[in-house]
Amino acid sequence: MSRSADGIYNFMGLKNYISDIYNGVKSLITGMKVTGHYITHPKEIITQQYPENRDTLKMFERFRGEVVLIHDENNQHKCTGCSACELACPNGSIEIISGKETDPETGKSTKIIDTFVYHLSMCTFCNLCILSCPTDAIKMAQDFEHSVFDRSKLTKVLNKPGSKIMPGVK
Amino acid sequence: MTEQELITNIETVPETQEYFINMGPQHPSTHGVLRLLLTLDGEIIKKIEPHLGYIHRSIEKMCEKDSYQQIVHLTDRMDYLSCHINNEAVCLCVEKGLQLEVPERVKVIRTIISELTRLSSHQLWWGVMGMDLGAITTFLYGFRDRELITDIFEETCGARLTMNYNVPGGVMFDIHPNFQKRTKDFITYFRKKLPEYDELLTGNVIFTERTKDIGYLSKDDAISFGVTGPSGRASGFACDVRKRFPYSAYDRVQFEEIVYTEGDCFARYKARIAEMWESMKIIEQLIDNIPEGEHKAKTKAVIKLPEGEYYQRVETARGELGVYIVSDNKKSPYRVKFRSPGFSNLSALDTMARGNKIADLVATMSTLDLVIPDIDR
Amino acid sequence: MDNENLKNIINSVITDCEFSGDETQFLNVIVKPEDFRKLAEFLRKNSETHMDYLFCLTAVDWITHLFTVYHLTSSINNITVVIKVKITDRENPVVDTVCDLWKTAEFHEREVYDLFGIKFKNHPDLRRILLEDDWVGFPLRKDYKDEVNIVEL
Amino acid sequence: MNFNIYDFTDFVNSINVWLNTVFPPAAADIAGFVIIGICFLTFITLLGLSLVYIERKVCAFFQQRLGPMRVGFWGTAQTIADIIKLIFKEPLVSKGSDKFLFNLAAFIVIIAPFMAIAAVPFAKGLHVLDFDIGLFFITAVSSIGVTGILLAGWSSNNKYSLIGAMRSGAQIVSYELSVILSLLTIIILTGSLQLSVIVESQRDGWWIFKGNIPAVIAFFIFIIASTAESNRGPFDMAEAESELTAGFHTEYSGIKFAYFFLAEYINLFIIAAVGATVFFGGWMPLHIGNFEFFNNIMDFIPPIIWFFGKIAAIIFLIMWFKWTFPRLRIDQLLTLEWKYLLPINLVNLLLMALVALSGWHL
Repeated sequence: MSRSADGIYNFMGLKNYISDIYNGVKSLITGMKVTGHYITHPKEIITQQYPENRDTLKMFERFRGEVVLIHDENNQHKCTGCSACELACPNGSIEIISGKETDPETGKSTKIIDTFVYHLSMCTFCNLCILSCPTDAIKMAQDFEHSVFDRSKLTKVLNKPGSKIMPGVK
Repeated sequence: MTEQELITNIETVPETQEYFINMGPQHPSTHGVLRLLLTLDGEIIKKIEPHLGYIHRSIEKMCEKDSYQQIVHLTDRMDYLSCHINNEAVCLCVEKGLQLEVPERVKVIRTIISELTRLSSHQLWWGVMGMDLGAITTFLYGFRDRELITDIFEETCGARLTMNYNVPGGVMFDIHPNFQKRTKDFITYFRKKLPEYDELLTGNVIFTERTKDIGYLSKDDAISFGVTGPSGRASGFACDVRKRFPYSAYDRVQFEEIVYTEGDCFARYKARIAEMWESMKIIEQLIDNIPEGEHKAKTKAVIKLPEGEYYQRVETARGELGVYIVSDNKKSPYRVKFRSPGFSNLSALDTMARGNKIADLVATMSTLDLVIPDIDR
Repeated sequence: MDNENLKNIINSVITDCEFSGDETQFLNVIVKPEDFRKLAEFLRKNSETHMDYLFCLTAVDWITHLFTVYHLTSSINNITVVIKVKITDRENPVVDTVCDLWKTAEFHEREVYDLFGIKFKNHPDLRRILLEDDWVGFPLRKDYKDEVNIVEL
Repeated sequence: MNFNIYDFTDFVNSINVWLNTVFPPAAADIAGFVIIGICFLTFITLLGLSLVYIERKVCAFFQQRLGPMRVGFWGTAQTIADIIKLIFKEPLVSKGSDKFLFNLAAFIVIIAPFMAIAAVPFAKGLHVLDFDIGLFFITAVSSIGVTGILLAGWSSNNKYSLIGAMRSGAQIVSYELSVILSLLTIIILTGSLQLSVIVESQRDGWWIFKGNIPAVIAFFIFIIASTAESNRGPFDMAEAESELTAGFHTEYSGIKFAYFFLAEYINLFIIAAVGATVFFGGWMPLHIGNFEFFNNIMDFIPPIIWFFGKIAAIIFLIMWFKWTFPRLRIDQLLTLEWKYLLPINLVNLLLMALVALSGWHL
């Protein structure tokens, strides 16, 4: 019931009042139907229980977790130490310390990597280093569990001890 | 007492005192580290003064040191909800400078992923909007559907949020073999779920009461403040860059520019919901017609833009993003400016929310869909 | 309206200006700080141009001089113009504000002031916006040095 | 045929008699108080813990989640772990706050529902207070809690808390009306405020079925108004975490926060208990008129199960509201009360009087 300006009660308002209530309640019930559907259908639950499902959890092959230097079974890698990845990295998370190695047969000295330092803490996983590598020596691995208690553990040396460059990679 | 006496009595009630309240930097509904200094009279907002810069990372300054390839991944971190679109903007701008024609395949892939990004952004916004208004369940439903899109991204682009899928000249990898199937599955799934969004919020009487005639922004103000995106279009400002200056593959798809004239929170809400339908339409038109070809045009390892100024505008989920590159023919740009949509949208907040209540400010802010890294850059 | 018409209109308002924009996408006009306000007001209020949408406001530091760059367009006609205000005084650069013409300029001018130190005359609330109030220097200027915070790679 | 095995009157009396034989009369009374106090403390703690767990699980299932799963089987020990955490947390008192009132508020908030629960009849003969104004007592005592909320908001020296407290005050003052009027609708039929009489009057059927349409309307108004009175969503204006961070208990931490948290759930229980008693016959099993065979089968189920089952149903309904709807704004909340619930309620009360006079009810 609304009162018009001249003080006469307007009973047409009552109709609106009741239809307001009706529509309001109807819309509320529509909403409750949706949530009601889900509570009665526990099969649609989407929760993944993460540490428990570790065995079955498989990341997509393109997922970027960390940079690794590919080593084959003979402990050989393809990195020539050209430091293209170091230049491509926007954050300076790759540092290549290169050394020289003299070929015993020809006597020519070639540039090889001494240590391939990778600061995981600075990496933004932009994939530019992988794209820039001319010999496809590095790739992105799918490991994502990087949390450690000591920050210094996030600075990694990617070339394994005693590893050598694959023969024939220039 | 006569009516006149009553009025004078009301007028002699002692004046209330205004007080200040700091909303943020840590506040559940500012969606990040935005600080609003509110001047309140009771619960009525008298003035809003935004204080920004809590996560200013000087991306523009960093760009002056980086190569063009490296700039792209920085833009992921601006508006992280439409990261692909930001990447695309930079790449398009660089390609414009290089006068490089990208393969047709790239254009279509970029458009599809842009629209998926927009969908995922709007899904998140819908969830958060509900949560801001107190319906926490919507938040989970929004994320449930968004998860499927992030899975598509993860499979094709390699990351879920900051994917850095674009490189100047094309995209980083070709699409994954599963991409088309997954996308189509998602569209069929989401076409069933989107009406649920309407049932839960759009029609709900509490929701409509909370949003109708709240946070009004007139068309003139929208243009003057540069409020773009769904927020601007809800005020009647036809500002869709995809229609006005088509880029990538938007010139070959049919879709409607959503324009409402009400300019209130509910119109902004409806505009975004309608935009989700349009996005799905765009994806459906393109997903089966991805042309064969290269996924990347040949570019030099070191990109040098010719001297000059380049401006590229794209439509992100929040509005118009402009990338302004000034080049002096070196390997890094001389000056980069990102005209971020959130920055301009935020400046209209004071006009929109003044005179409303605190609860309305929350509704207004969530319909503006602010992403704070986008504002602070 | 094409760029030629626009050029004529601008020329009718101010005479002392340079045009460029053959190779880039928009018509560029370089004006002096004194003339800028007049041109901006004209472009905003004239019914023929009706440039009501300022979609980008920024600045560029060219070491010898500073530019403030205004990207203007109209929501009715599809015309765009880029106004560059050339400021030669690096120590005390001043430009007239346009935040009464385009409200978005209020925030953008504060940003430019914050990062370039360009002062906007008659701006209602010219404070730093992104950086903290006691920051020293203007980071986006080319001569800005900060050994502590900027790590050169 | 009457099943008296579920009648607790004799049991309670025998304890009383035993106490009086062991102790002198005054000491027997005190011993009785202590026993009842310990019983209720245990009951309230268990109730709070289980309700928090239930709420978490229910909301999780509404949201397609699993909810707590880690601690214990299906996360059953989660709330216990939370309580242990809250006990060990530092009880911070912010600078500039009124320390006495700040600490007092938490206790007032927890005492109010504690008092109200005394009058709730759990089964035949199993209640502490059964006096002739039982219902009035519950409604009066449970609104003491708002004093605690107001004090908490005032003494915190935090503007968010103050706004929350003021909202809460306005809210409870208005919604108290609707709660009482909707209960009055049924009181017309029972003619008594004594809870045991109200329960007994439903021996041949619950009021929600017997009382015609006005009883159904009254029930829904009661549910809405009492949800609002207990500051639960969608009427949680006083907390409104997206507007006022946490409203009146923003500054509370540790065990004092746990009091607020616990009080909310006990209030929820009391609402459901009052609703169940007045509209659904309390512990009274489902009886249909003179249908003896059916009534006898129903009598086999113990009244405690009936009572808690009804409460669980009402609590589920309230949770369903909370996890579906957005929050109202404070002025809309008051509009809802004064423009919708109150007029409807008054008309409904008239209707009910008409029904009672004409004998249209069963």
